[in-house]
Amino acid sequence: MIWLLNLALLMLLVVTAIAVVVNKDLLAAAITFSVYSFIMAMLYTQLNAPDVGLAEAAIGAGATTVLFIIAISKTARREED
Amino acid sequence: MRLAPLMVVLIIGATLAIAVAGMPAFGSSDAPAYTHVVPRYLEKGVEETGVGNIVTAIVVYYRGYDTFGEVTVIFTAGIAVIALLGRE
Amino acid sequence: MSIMFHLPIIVILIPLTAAYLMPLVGYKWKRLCNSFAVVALLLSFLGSIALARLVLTNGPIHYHMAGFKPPWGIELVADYLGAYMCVVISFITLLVALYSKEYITKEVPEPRRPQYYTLFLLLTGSMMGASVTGDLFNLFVCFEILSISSYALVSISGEGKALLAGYKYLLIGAIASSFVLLGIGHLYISAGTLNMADMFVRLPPLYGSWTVLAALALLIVGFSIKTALFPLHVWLPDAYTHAPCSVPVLSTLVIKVGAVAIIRLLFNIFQPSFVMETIPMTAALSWMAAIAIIVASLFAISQTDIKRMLAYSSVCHVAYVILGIGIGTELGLTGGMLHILNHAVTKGCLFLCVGAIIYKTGIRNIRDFGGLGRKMPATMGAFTLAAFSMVGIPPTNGFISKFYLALAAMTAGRGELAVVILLSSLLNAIYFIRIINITYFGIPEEEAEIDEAPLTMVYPIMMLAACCLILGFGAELPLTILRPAAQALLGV
Amino acid sequence: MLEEIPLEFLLRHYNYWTSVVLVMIGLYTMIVKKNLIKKLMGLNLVETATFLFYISMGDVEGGVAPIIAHGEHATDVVYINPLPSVLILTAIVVALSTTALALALAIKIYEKYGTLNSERILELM
Amino acid sequence: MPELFEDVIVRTIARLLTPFIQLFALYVLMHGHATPGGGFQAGVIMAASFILIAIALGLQEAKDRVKQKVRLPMESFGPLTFVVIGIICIACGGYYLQYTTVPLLPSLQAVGAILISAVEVGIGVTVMAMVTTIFFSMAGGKHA
Repeated sequence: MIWLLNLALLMLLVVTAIAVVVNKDLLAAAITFSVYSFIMAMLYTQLNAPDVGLAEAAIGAGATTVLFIIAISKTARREED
Repeated sequence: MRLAPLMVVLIIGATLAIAVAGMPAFGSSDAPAYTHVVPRYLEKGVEETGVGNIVTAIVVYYRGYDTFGEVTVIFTAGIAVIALLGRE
Repeated sequence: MSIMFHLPIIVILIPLTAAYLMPLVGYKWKRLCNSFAVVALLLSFLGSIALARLVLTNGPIHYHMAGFKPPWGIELVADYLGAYMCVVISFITLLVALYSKEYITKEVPEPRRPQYYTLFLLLTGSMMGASVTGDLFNLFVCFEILSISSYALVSISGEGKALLAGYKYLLIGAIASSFVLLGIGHLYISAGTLNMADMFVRLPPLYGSWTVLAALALLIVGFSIKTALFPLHVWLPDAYTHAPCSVPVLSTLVIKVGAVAIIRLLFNIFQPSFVMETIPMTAALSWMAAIAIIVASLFAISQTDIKRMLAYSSVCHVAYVILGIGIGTELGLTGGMLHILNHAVTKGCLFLCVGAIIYKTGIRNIRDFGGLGRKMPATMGAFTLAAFSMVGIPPTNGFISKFYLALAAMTAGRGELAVVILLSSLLNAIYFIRIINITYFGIPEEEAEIDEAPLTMVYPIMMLAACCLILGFGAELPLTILRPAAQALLGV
Repeated sequence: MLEEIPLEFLLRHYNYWTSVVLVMIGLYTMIVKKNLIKKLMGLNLVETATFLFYISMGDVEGGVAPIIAHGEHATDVVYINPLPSVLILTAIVVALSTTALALALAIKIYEKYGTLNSERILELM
Repeated sequence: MPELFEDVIVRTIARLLTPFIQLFALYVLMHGHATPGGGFQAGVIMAASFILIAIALGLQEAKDRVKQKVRLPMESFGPLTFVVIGIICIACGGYYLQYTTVPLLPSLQAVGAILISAVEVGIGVTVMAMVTTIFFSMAGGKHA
């Protein structure tokens, strides 16, 4: 049954990726990106790579998102057309 | 103009998709990626390095030079950010 | 094991270690930064020469990192090409470091100078590392260090346009890195190894696989972006135009390292017979290069900004190197690799001259160069000599490599490529002669008090100009190492 | 060659397909979106998709993480391939470094031009 | 930007949480031999604790905890560890980074384990210092 979980995570991954792309609010996009990274970390752990999962959770969901948020707070929050 | 980026993306996607067709099945244990270099790490890793986590063993010992490069990458990035924004 | 055996790693470690110490040096003694960098690069240059001599007498050195045999550990392969690249890189960077002492006082704000030298040394070390590595993933890591440091160096002046050029370079370069990483993954999944020599042996049975072909395509595209091969060169003109003049000189080395990566990919990872006969990869590359040479030359003619013109000229001349690879004979490869050195020296000299001009006068538009020939005789003399070399007028070094390439094209039965080389020389002549004409015979609009640039700037320029002549008369010197290099690559 | 591939074979590669889709989404974002930070997010999507590709390649059916306690190599256990994990640990650092530098550049660009829309900046130049 | 929260709950929880995060970072660092983790992940988690302080208690507070004077040598520490250990290995007759050639203890394995730990600590220190510095540089007010 583990492949079902895997498949569900992959679906969710694509959905969050699209959410990151279409969201005009950059702050929301950054938070969604953090969710995306977190799903990715879960997927890595589920694929038996816990080291990479830990690293992705700390970096993708943590450090990268913090840097994104800092940068957005220093610049414009909304994406202009 | 809107068509050009779509074409680029589709071409690259097609390249990657064709590549997938030639790959060994997902999770198979007789793929060359698993049978050529890796067995030594798994069998002798603990004996040769004294580290139980094989990933750590490879990171700091077998491929220690890559890790040296990796630390250099983050060092470079930090210096680059300081060069652009100044220290605090 | 004698210390000589460890030279491949020592040569890389010297600039890198200096880079790690540089922030501390810069914190305590700001004035010493330049001397520190120069000393480190001098040591590295001496080491590279020793390495090249060693390789010439004893053959390629295989250095097993951490003592593990190749498929398991990382291997450094200081072969003829790698040793040659180390010498070229350390020589040019040494001169640029000397030159930077005065030059960056105008271009880089005071508190950022330690960072400038740190990035400079990191760039040097990683370029050498990329030249001598025998492991595909390690090549990627070295490429990342050199890319990240060049993104930062391009925008280090902190001016708006420089920042944008750096951002553009970063996005395009990062995409290239992703392609390279994907390509490495595809090769790994097929062959099960990351070592180049091991792949060379293990790939042939898999040549029919779609995965391997896609990997080849991804890697070629990725490295072509890093090399700025014509349709993928878009990042280069902006980056060269807005960066301080010492950076494009380093960057000409960066794109050459990209060309070396293509050489490694085609001849050290794949078998030469495969890329030449089974799939017409080298033929395709030679046609791409031919188009690039012509189009980039035409672009260069239409520029008025001297730096942008030289940037397009770089696109044109890196295509010569690719053309040599594309011809794929021993002569062609020799010519292409010889052009790596010759173009680095010549273009380095031109950019440093332009830097001196901008340092003294702030002029960037070619039309305002009138009368500079009399006011800055040493700089403009060197500029003229280097321009002749660019065009390929005999006794200069540019003639030698163009001659080799044309000869290779003729003997390989590709006369049309020889025509392309000849045509591009004419186009080169158009835009360089125009500048020389203005500088010596043009009349300045206003008589400004301009004198020669400082000695620390003129000296490297004169060195490089002298090298243009020395390498023209003494082309045998680099050829002693390049002939065995070409033979080794083709497996003759 | 392509038409001989059975449907089941395609389904067995779903991890790879997802990574291909993510690469395409990311690339499309990078090319089409005008906002510099959005482009960077697209770049991050491409990079993580590459990581997913590597980690999927390392997995082995019925395998466990390659952690061997107290030096006892159990014979009946299948370990997964540790090498892709190692490579990706390095690549993650590279991605973080690139992102950090790009964001620093973006902050500086915003200070100079007051916008991050690439077309608007080109007008201002 | 970070001094958004003057809320007492946020401040207290951040104060309480920080030591535990740092402890966890040390655990990840030291147990990288037997469990998932290692210098790199530990460094980022450690940096995260300082980022948390900066966000909850203000940038100045975080800067006081890791002063620039301390961070400066830490940034170069990791790569220099590699260089120094590598050169020691060369001096002892091995290849670069061949840890087991250093004849310090009777058992070469033990030396290898010690040196591997040293390298991990080096990686962790540099990553921590660099991520913190990048954060401070970006978050710190006016840029020159």
